[in-house]
Amino acid sequence: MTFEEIYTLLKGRFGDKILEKNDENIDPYIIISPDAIVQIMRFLKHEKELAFDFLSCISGVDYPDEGIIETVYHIFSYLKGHKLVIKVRLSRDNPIVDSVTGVWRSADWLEREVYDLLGVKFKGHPNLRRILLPEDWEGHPLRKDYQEPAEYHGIPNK
Amino acid sequence: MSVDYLHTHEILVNMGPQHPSTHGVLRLVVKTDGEWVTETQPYIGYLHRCAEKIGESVEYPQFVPYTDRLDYLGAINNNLCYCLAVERLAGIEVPERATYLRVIGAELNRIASHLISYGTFGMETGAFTPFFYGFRERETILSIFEKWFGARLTYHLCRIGGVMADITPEIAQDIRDFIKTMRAVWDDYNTLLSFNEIFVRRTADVGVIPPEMAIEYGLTGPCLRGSGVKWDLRKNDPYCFYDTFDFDIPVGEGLMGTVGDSWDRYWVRMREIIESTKIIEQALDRMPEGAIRAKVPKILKLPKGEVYVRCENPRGELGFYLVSDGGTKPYRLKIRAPSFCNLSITNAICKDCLLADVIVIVGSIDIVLGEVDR
Amino acid sequence: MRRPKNKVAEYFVNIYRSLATIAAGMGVTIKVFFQKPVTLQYPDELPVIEEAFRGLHIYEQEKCIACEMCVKACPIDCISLQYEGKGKKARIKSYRIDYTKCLFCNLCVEACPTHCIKMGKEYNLCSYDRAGCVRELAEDIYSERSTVSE
Amino acid sequence: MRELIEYLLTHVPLLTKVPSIFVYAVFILIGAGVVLGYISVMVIIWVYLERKVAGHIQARYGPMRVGPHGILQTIADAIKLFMKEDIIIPTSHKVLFIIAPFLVFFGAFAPFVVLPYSESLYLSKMNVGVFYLLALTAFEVIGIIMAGWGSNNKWALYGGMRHAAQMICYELPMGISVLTVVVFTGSLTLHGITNAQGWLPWQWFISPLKSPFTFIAGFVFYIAGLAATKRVPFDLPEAESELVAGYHAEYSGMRFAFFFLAEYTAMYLVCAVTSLLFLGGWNGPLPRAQGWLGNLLGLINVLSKTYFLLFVMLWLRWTLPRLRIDQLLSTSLKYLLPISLGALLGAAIQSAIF
Repeated sequence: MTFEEIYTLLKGRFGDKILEKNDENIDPYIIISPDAIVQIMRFLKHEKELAFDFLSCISGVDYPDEGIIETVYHIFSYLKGHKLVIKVRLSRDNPIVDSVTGVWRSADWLEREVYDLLGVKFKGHPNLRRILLPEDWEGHPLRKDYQEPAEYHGIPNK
Repeated sequence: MSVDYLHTHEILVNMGPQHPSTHGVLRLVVKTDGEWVTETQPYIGYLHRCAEKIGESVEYPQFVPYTDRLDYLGAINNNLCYCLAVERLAGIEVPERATYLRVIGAELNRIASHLISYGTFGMETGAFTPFFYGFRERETILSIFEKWFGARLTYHLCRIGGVMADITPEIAQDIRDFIKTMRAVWDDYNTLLSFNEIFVRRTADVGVIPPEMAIEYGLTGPCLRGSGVKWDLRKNDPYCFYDTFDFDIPVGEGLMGTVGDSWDRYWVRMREIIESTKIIEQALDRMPEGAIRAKVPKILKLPKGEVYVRCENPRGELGFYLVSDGGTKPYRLKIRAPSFCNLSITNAICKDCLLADVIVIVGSIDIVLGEVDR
Repeated sequence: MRRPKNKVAEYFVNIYRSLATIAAGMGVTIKVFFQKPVTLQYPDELPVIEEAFRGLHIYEQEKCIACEMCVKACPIDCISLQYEGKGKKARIKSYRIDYTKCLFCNLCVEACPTHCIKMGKEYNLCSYDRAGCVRELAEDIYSERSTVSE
Repeated sequence: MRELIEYLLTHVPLLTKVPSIFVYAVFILIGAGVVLGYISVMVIIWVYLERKVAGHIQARYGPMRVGPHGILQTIADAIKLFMKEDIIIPTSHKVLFIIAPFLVFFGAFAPFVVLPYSESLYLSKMNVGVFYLLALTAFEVIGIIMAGWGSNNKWALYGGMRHAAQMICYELPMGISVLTVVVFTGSLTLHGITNAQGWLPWQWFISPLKSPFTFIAGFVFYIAGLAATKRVPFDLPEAESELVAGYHAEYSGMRFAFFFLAEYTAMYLVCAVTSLLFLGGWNGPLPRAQGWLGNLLGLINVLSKTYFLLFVMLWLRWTLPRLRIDQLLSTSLKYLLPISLGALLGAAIQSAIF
């Protein structure tokens, strides 16, 4: 299915939960409302015509000027061979979004990574701990305003 | 007779970060009941350098050498994927010869990477000699690389808009000779390890990943194909003229046990070596004359936008998600590392097996910690 | 390679297969045993370094115009250049490369408009401390010390 | 040895004046010293050979630095090991930790008493020679369990327990395959068994012409011997890729050297015993002679066979992967044990009929 068809299908099904689309970008994307994410993702995965069975990547992007953090889901379908980019916009001060680990198991580590590096909290994640950084690390390095700590357990940073 | 009064304790064993067969600094906390493993929990991050943050602070061409350091065994594939992402966003047209050179480099590098995987997997099952045989052939590849563009591990072959150096007829001949020896030696490899009864017993039916589970956990590359899913980005989402080459996609068939066991994953890698040699031969034959680098401005500014490009790395699907704000540096660079996603399956399959199986399973997933931790 | 269904047959097939595959494997190893080893006896036999090799840098001071292109191109800021003046008349005071950082990526070479820096064949990069890895490539021919020695 | 001492006691006038017990004690010590020296030299050669064979099998040279073609490498390594600091980790069980290497070495060293090198070159002609030999090789396992437990290290504990399981399993086929030979010879002395074999290869017990059952038993004995000496494919107790170094993970310096020495001594023992029991010992196609020349030829025969078996051991080691613990046990209990029992039965029938 083309992007336009997928968008119409989603718009027809979820209505105002689908906030925006951008098809000028090289990879066109759809922005959805964070509160319906699990519903929409489940629909995307289980609907026969869509069959997005492969969650490739979850990325977080920090936009401090607009005060938002975007969580970007790149999903693909092995059966149909099509792809889709879903975005969720969260407030920067308190980014909370529902976890999609119930939909794709591969979301487990990917969400942990986003939590670790950007501080997005995934509600309903079974094991939301830091994954790449040590447990007692402070701050989330991929935020644009992150300041490197001067030292970590007595190890100087310079 | 009841044996309720016999109490046994589960032992919690720290396998790694320093352990001979965890491929670097992976730490597995293994809960065992005697030899039986009841739970395995991987802990990663010992090699974390925050490559994504580095990506935000250097210019587009300057990040290419950093991609070498992700999956250091398949560095050209990483270069290639990043360059494709930048070129796609910038709309740069790569000369045809450069694309063929990239393919040759990437496929040679894939062979080198699979040779290491062959050697280390042999080592994990206790056979030392395959390791040296694998390195012997890899050394030839490295010599070719050294002759071609001068580096042996961190290649930095692909530049934005092309490749660093052209091959001479002499190097092309070297590559052809290597392919010939590789095919001959490949049979020896299999006699020595692949079909050895002990090796088959150690790996067949161990760490079985059914295809549904493999897809669910987002496995890619040989791990996915080992489970019998015929999916290779080189054919299914082609880049660099891969769709015009004639090669097979090996998938796990359960030749020795169940579909998706460790032996199948291993065997997919071994067969990919042969498929890669086919691609290289065709690329050498079809390569046109011409420029090897497109005209790229010295200070490269990318238009505002974002792109997600994925390539078939030796370990699976490598993805670069590039967000540009119109400047000379990436606004955000996310790396989707195949080893990272493949490793996430360990605590699902490394349980109710023997201690020795944990090592075989982790070995059959074939991770590179440089990429897992980034 | 299917396993036989019959348990008794399987037993003997297992024995046969073990012995046969072990013998075949031993055939491979003994073949290599009588071949010439492929390794080099390193300090006695040196490897052949190809022309394209990207080793330690070679810097030709006379060509350098102190344009700082290499410094800008370096992804890790390992080049530090001190000079007075500009262009052909530039007086290079020091051209320092920090090899604890250098990626050997060749970007500085490609950036150089006058081809004054290139990657050489030298690969030995050992020193007794970190400071030894910072190599000074330029010779400050105008400094007082050198005038005195002349 | 005993004959030599008795001869000296009666013929050398000086010795007749001292109590004979002292003479015995002195000669036993001399004998032990000779064996120890012999073992040390052998182990040094063997370690060198192992590294050379491994090197060439793996398309490299092996040690090349110390001495021409690296022949002094093992000596340098031995000196290094003995010069190293003796580390006894504080959390270990001190007593077990300290005595374990010596026990292991004892188990490998004591059987040398009964090993003959030719018709008249031996230390003791014990009438239960083979039995004594099997009993003492099993002694090693106690030391290894002590090392595994005493190290207070989980990997070491795994190694120790694995070795215990392995030893128990492989003692059985080993003993039974020895019995297969004993059925034919009717003697438990190594002399008796060796002399029951002729001078030519088809008169040895390994030859299917002599008896197909001892032919099978020979292989079973050798495979079980591989397991008893912890060689690939049965090197589970030290399994480098799994248990880091297994039971000797915490040992260093001299104590580690003792484990090392014991391992190679045990290898020698297995090869030598196999050559005596199945390959005709000092009998060989070399011309026969009496006196010291006979002894020399016998020694050459025994050593050449032992070295051949050793080479096969090394060759196997650098070819094969390692078994898993359950496969190790089933190899012994499901394959070797029934096969060796069948061979014993067949041998009994054969010796009763013919």
